[in-house]
Amino acid sequence: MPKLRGPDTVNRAAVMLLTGPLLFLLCFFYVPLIQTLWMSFWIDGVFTFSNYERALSSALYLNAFVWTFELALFTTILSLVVGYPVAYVMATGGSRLRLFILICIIMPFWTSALVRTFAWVAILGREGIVNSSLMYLSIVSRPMSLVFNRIGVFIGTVHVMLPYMVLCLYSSMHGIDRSLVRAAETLGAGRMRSFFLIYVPQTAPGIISGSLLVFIVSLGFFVTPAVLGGNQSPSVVVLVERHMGVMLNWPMAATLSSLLLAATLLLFAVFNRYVRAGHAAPEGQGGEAIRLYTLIAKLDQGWRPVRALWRRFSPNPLRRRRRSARSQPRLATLMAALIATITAFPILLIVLMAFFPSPSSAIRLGNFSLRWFALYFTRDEWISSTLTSFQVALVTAALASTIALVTALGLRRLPPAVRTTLVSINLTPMIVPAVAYGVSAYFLFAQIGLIGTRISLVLGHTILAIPPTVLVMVAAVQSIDNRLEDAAASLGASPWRRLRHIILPLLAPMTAASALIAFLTSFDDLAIALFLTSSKAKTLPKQLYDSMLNDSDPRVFAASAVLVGLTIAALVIMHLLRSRSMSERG
Amino acid sequence: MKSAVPARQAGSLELRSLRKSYGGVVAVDDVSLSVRAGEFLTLLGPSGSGKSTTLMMIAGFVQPEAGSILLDNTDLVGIPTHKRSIGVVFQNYALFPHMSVAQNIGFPLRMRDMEEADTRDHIARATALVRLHGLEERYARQLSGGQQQRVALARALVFQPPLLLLDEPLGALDRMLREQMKHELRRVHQELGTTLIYVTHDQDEALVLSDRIAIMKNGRVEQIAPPREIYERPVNQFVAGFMGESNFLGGRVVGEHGGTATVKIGELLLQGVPSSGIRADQDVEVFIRPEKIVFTAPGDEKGWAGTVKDLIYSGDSIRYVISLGSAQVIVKQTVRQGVYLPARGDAVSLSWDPLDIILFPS
Amino acid sequence: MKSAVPARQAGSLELRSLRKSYGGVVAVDDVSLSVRAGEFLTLLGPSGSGKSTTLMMIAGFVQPEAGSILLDNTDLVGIPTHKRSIGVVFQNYALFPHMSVAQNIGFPLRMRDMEEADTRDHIARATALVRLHGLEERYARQLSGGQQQRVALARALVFQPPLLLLDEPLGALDRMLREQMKHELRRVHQELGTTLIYVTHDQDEALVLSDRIAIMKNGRVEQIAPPREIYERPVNQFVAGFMGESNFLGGRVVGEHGGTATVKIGELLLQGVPSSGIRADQDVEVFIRPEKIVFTAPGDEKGWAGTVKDLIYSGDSIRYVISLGSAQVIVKQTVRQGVYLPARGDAVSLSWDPLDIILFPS
Amino acid sequence: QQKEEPEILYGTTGGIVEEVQRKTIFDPFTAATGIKVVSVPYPKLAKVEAMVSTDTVDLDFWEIGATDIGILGRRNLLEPIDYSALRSGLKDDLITNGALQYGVGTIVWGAGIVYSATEFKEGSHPRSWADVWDVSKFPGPRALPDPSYYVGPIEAALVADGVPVDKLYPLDVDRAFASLDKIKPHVAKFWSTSPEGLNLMTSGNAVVGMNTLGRIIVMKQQGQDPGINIEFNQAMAKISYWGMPKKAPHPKNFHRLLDYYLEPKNHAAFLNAYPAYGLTVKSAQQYMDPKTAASRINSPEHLASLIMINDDWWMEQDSSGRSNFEKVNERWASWVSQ
Ligand SMILES: Nc1ncnc2c1ncn2[C@@H]1O[C@H](COP(=O)(O)OP(=O)(O)OP(=O)(O)O)[C@@H](O)[C@H]1O
Ligand SMILES: Nc1ncnc2c1ncn2[C@@H]1O[C@H](COP(=O)(O)OP(=O)(O)OP(=O)(O)O)[C@@H](O)[C@H]1O
Ligand SMILES: NCCCCNCCCN
Ligand SMILES: [Mg+2]
Ligand SMILES: [Mg+2]
Repeated sequence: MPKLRGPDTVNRAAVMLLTGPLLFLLCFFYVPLIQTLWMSFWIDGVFTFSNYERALSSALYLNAFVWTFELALFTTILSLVVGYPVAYVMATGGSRLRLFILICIIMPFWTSALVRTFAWVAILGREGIVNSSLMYLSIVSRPMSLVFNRIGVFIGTVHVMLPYMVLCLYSSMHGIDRSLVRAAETLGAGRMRSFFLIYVPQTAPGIISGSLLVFIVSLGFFVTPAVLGGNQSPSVVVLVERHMGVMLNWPMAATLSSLLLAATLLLFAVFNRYVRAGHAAPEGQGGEAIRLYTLIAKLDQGWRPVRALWRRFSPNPLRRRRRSARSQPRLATLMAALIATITAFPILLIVLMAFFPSPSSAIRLGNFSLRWFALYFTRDEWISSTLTSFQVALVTAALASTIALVTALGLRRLPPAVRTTLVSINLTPMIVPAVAYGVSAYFLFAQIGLIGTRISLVLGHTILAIPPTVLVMVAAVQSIDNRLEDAAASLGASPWRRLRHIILPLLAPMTAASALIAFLTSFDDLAIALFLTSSKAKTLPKQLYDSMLNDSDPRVFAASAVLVGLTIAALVIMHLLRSRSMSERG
Repeated sequence: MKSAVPARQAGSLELRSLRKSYGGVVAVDDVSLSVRAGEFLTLLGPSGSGKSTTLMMIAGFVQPEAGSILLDNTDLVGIPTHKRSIGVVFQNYALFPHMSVAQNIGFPLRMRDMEEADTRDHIARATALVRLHGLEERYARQLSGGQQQRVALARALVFQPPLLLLDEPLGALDRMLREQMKHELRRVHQELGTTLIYVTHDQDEALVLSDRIAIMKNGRVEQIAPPREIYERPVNQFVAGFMGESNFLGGRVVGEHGGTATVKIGELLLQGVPSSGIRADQDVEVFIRPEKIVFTAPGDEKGWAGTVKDLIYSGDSIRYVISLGSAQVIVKQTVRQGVYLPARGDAVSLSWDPLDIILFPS
Repeated sequence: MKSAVPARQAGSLELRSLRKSYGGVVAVDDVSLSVRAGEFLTLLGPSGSGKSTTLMMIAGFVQPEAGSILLDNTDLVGIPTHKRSIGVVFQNYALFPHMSVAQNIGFPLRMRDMEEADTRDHIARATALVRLHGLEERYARQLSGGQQQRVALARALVFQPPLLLLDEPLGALDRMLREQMKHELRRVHQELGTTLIYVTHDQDEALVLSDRIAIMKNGRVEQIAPPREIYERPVNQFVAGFMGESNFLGGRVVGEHGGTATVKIGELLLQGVPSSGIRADQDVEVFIRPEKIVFTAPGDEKGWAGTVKDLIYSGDSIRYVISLGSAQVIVKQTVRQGVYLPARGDAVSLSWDPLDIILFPS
Repeated sequence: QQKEEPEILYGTTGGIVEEVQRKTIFDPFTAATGIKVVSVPYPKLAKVEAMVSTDTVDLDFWEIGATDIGILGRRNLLEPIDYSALRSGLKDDLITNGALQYGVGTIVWGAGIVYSATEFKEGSHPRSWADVWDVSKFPGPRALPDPSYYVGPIEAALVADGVPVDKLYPLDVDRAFASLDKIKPHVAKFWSTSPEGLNLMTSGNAVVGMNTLGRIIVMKQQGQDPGINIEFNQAMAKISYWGMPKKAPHPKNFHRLLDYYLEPKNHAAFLNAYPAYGLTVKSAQQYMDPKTAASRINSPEHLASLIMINDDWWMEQDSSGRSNFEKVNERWASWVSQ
C-alpha cells in the first residue's frame, strides 16, 4: 500500500538524515573542487574563456571526449551482459558458489592496474595462452588480434568493472519473489521467456544503478585502455593527468575536468527523463521495471515468427526428450563459474609468477622460490604500506557505507525528481577525474593541517567511495517492502527502532556489499594517493605503482599473492563462521 | 494474560467525514462512524469498497485527504503510527522475514522493553493461543499460509493494544481453527475490553462476533447496526442482498392499509405484508430469505405451487431452486431424518409467513 | 470463450505415493489419489496439512521426494512446469508487479503467441468474467486484496488449461462475488471439461462445488469421497469433526443387535442407533450434528430435558448451547416466523432421530 | 637561520636503485654526519606545486629530468642550487648540462635498441635505428615509446631516416613523422611506460624496439635472463638531476649530501654498484670499475655514437606559450589514431 505521509514529517526526516552526508560532500568535495575548477577561467591572472574555446575547437580534445564516452558506454554494456548471469547465480545459487564467485571477481583489485594489464597482454598476446591453445588445436592458423585493439581494451575494463556491476545487480536480485517466475511458468512461459519477461524487469533498479556506476567509474579509466588498447587517442583523464602532472597546465586540466563533469551530468539528465517518462506507474515507484518490461516485451514480440516455426516442428511437449528439471539453471551456473574463473585467471597467473621468479613470462618448475616473498616481508616500506592501505580501506569502508546508508534512507521517501537530483550530486565525485580531485583535496587538507595524515587519505577515499556505495544502497533501500515498516510502527516501534530492528537487518547484506565496494575503491586508489601519501602514510597501490614503473620490482607479484591469499582466507573464514552460527540457530 | 503496557487509552474511536482517493478513484468517501470503547465493529462490503483503506487511515499508514480520526477524543492526524498504540493484522500478514516466529511475536514486547522473562512468558502464551507450539524457531517462508496468518494474529494480540484493527485475520484458516480463533478474539475482546475493528468476508463471522456491523459500498457506509438488525431489517436493497442469502421478486403493491400491504407477483397475490412506508400502486422488490420458505405437503391449497429445478447440497442443508411460474426462488431446507426433501423435477408447494417479507421500492 | 490452444490433454491426474518433507517436517506423506478428467476435486484439511505442498508438486515447483505424478498417464517428473499446461492460482496471487491488470491476464496468451485481436478479446472477456472492467490499466499494488485475487483467477482461466490448480482462489472475496465466481468456476468446469483441483477453507464451497473431496491431515489423505458421503458418512472421528459442525458425546454401547445399538450417555439412554460394526461394552463417541437436533414442546416426555446456556445468532439460524446434565450439545435452529426460539436460561426439551447418529470407537 | 633537524627528505620510488644508494651513499653519509636520509613518496609535479603554494613542503630533493626542472623552475617552484656551498670547481667537473641553476646532474641514463634474444642471434641483430626500421631484414613486431615518455621515438625516427647524430637538433618534426609513417604498421604498440615496453618484449608481442637500458643491464648483472639483449650503438642518453623544491625544510643538509655524493670517489662507489648509469662527475672516471665499462651508457667506448637528448629544444616555447613537447604530443595524438 503506497503511502503519503504528511509532507512535513517526510521532509523533516529526510533533512535530518541528508544534512550530514551533504555537508560532508560539500566540505570535502565541492568546496575544494570548485576552487580547482575555477582555475579553468584564469590564464596568468586574467579571466578568460579561451581554455574552453581551445578545448572545444581542438580535434585532439574532442576525440578524447568521444573515445572516453564510447569506452564508458561499451564497457557498461559489456559489463552488464557479462555480469548479469554472474549476479543471477550469486543471488539464486548456494552460499559456497556465491563465495567462490565473490572471491574471483574481486581478485583484480589485489594487484596494481599495471601488473594486471601486463598479465592480460601476456595472456591475449601473439604468443599468449589463448592464441597458442587455439593454434595448437588448429582452430586458427595465425594468432588472432585479441589485444592492442578494442577487444583487449574491453576485456581489461570489464575485468575490473565486474564487481561493481555484479554487486549492484545482486542488490536488486536478492529480494525478488521467486514465486513470480513460477507463476509465469504455469502460464506457459519457458525458462528463457519467464526469465526475460518476469525476472529481468524486476531487476531494473539494479541494472540502472549498476550501469550508472560502471559508466562513471569507466570515465576515469587510466592505465587499462592505454596498455591494452591499440594506437588511439588518449582519454580525457589521461589528458587531464598529462596537463596536471607533466605540463603543470592547471587551467587546461581544470577546463577538461569541468567539461567532462558537465557532459556527464547532461547525459544523466537526458537518460533520467527518458527512463521516467511515459509510464503509468503510481508515484514513480517501479517505473523502471515497467519501462524495461515494455522494451523487452517488444523484442519478445519480434520473435513470434521464429517461435511459430519452432512450434510447428517440435514434437508433442510431453513426449519430448526428457530434460531434468534442473538442467537449465546449471547452464547459468556454468556460465557464471566460467566468467568468474576467467576473471581470476590473470591474477592467479601473477600469483604464480611470485613463486616462479623469472623475468620472462615463462614459468619453469625448476624456478620455484620464495625469494620474492622474503623480499616483501623483510622490507618495511612494503609491509607498512600494506598495513596503511588496509587501515585506510577499512575505515573508509565503515565511513562510506555509513554515509551511503544514511543518504539512501534519507532519499527513500522523497519525490523521484528530488531524489534523482540528489543522487546526481552524490555521483559527481567519480565523474571528476580523480587527479583533479586529488589536487583539490591536497589544498584543502593543507589548509586544515591534515596533510600527510591517514585521516586525509580516509577522507579523500570516502569521497571517492560515496558514489558507488550510494548507488548500491539506494537500490537496496528501494527493494524493502514498506508494509513491513508499517507493521513495525503499528507494533510500537519508533522510527529509530524501526530502523534498527527492521530496516537495518533487512539491509545488512547490501550494507556489507557496499562496504566491500568502498573497501575496494579505497584499496585500489592511486590517483588520490599520488597527492595525499606521505612518508608516514604511503598506500600499497602507490608503492606498487612506484616500484612497477621504475624498477619492475618483482615484489609486486609477491604483494599480490599475499593479498589474494589473505582475501581468500578472510572470506572463507567469514563464510565458515556464518554457516556455523546459522546451523547453531537451527 | 497480563497487560503488557498499562492501557492509557480506553479505545473509543470516531471517524469524521474521512475521505481518501487514489488519482481519480475515490476509495473512501465521507465515512463517519463512532465506535464505543470495547466495541466489536465489523466492516463488511464488496471487494474494493474501501475497507482496507479505512483501516490504513486509522492505523496512520495512509494520510486522509479530509476528515479526522479521534481516538478517545484526541485527533490522531499528525500522530505517528507507533505512538497510536493500535494493533494491526494485515491482509497480507507483513511478517518480518528476518525474524523467527518467536521474534516476530515478541517484537511489540521488545519495543516496550518488557523484561526478558515476561517476554518469554507472553510469547509462549500467544504462541499457544494461536496453536503454533513447536514452530517458534521457523522463519516466515517455512510456514504454510494459515500458519503465517496465525503469527500475524499473535503478534498483534500479544501487546494487548486498546484498539485492534484486523483485516481478514482468519481468511486463510480452516473452519475448526477459525472457530477457535474467533473464540479467542471474543475472549480478548471481552476480558480486556479491547476495541476491535474487523474486516471480514465471512458473514457468519461478522454476525457471530460483532456488536455492530457497518456495511460499506463504494467507499461509503450504507448501514451500521447490530447484526440482527442488519440481517433482519436491512435499510435498502443493497444491504439486504449483500448480507445473507436472498430472494428478490419483482412485484407491485395493489393495496395498502394500516402498515400492511397486498402485493401482486405475477399471478400470485401476497397478503399481510408489512408495508414499511410503501404505498399502493408502487412497484416493489419483494425480499424473502431462502430459509424462511418451507415446503408444505404437495397439493396444499394455501401453498404456492412450484417445481424443483435444481438442488445444491451443502451438508447441513440443501438449497432448492424452485420455479414459480415466471419467477424463481431459492429455498433452503435443513437436512434431517424425517424432513421432506423433494428431488429434481418434483412438484412442490411452498409457504412462508408474510411477516418474513420486506418490501423495497424498485 | 474459445479455447486459446487446442487442448491436447484430457486432464486426468494420478498421484502415486507422493512424499515431500522439509528438513525434519513431513509436509506430504504417501499421498495417492486419482482424479478423472473433468473432475472437480477439493482438498480440505487443517492449516499445515500439506495441501499447498501437494499442489506445488503437481505444478512442478517442488520436487517430490518419492512417488510419481501422472497426467493422462504420462509421468510429469522431469517435465518443466511451462510444458505441463497446468493453470495455477496461487494462495498469495503472485501477480506480476511490473505489468498492468490487462498485461497480467494477457500473459499466458502472449506466451502462446495468440493474435493481437484475439488476445484483446480474451482479455476483455476474462476481465468481465471477474468483474474488473475499468481496472485494466492499474498495477497490482493499486488494487484491493479481492481485486488482486480476481486478476490471479482471470489469468489462470484465460488460457483454459486442461488442469487447473486453485489454492484458496476465493479467500479474499465477499460472499456475493464468491457466489458469482463459484458459478463461473462451475461453468468453466462443466463447459470445458477442465479438471479442477481446489484448495479451500470454506466448507460450503467444497460441498457445493466438488465432485469429490479429499480430507487431509498431517500430509495424509484421511478420506476421499463425494461431498454427501463425507458429510454423512465420515470414516473417522477426525473427518466427522473437521467437516461441518458436530457434537461428540462420550458414551458406552450397552447393547447391540442386528446393526442397532443401545448407547448410554451419562444417565441418558439412546436406542436404535446404527451400530456400524461397534459391539456391546465398547466406549464410543456419539456423533450428532447440531442441525439434526430439534426442540420439542417443553416438558415433552420423549424429549431430553436441558437448559439453554448460551445462544449464538448467525442470521439464518441460531446455535443454542444446551446443557444436558453433565453433557453439552449445540443445537442449530433455523430462524423463521412461527419457529420456537427459546431464550437463555429456558428449560428445553430436545429430540433427534437415532438414524442421524454415528458411533465412533473412543 | 635556525639549525636544521639532522635529516633529509628524499622523494623516492624505492626499489633497487634506492637500496644501492643507501648502501653506497646515504649510509656512509649518515655515519659521517649524523644526518639521516628519510624516504618520502616520489611526488608528481602538481603535488610539488601544491606543497610549495600551501607551504607544506614535505620533501628536500628528488630525482628529476631537465624538462621538469624547466617547468618547475620557470614557475619559481625550485630552490636554486647554491654552488658556493659545494666543493669549488665542481661546476667544471660536471659533464655538459650537468650543472643547472635548479638541479645538479647526478646520473646519466639511457634508452636504446632492445631485441629479443631468441629471435635474433647476437651479431646478426639490429644495430642501428635504420635496422630497426628495416622490417624485411629484421622481421617482427616493434615496440616503440610514445613521445610523452622521457625519451621519444622522434629522434630515433630521424636517425633511422639518415639524419646524422650530431645534426639532430633542432628536430625536423615533419621529417620525423614521415619516417614514423613507414614503421607504424609494424609497431605492435607505442608504449608509454618503460615496464609496459619491456612486457611487450617478454610476452612475445614485439621482437625489437626501444627501451631504457638500465633495468635489463641490472637484471643481467644479477644473473637473471630477461631474454632481451641491448645494443649501445645510437643509444640515447639523458641526464637525471637532483632538485630541491622551494621552501624545502632542510636545504643545508641537502647541500651537504650533494657535496658528499659528488665527491668523485663516492660518485664512483655508487655507479660501480649500479653499473647501468653513467657518471656526471668527470673526475670520477679514474675510480670506475673497468669491468662495468661495457654496460655503462656514457663510458668512453660508447660516447662516439651516443645521442644526447637536448631537453632545451623540447622545452622551447613558441609565441603562444606552447612548448615543442606539447606540440609534438598533440600532433602525435591525431597521427597515431589515423
Ligand atoms: N519451506 C519450508 N520449510 C519448512 N517447512 C515447510 C516449508 N514449506 C512448508 N512447510 C511446512 O509443511 C507443512 C505443509 O505446508 P503446506 O503449505 O502444504 O500446508 P497447507 O495445507 O497449504 O496449509 P494452509 O492451509 O495453512 O495454507 C506445514 O507444516 C509447513 O509449516
Ligand atoms: N494505491 C492505489 N492506487 C489506486 N487505487 C487504489 C490504491 N489502493 C487501493 N485502491 C483502490 O481503492 C479502492 C478501495 O480499496 P481497498 O483496498 O480499501 O478495498 P477493500 O474494501 O479492502 O477491498 P478487498 O475486500 O478486495 O480487500 C479499490 O477500488 C482499489 O482498487
Ligand atoms: N623517476 C624518474 C624517472 C626517471 C627515469 N629513470 C629511468 C631509469 C632507467 N633505469
Ligand atoms: Mg482489503
Ligand atoms: Mg496453503
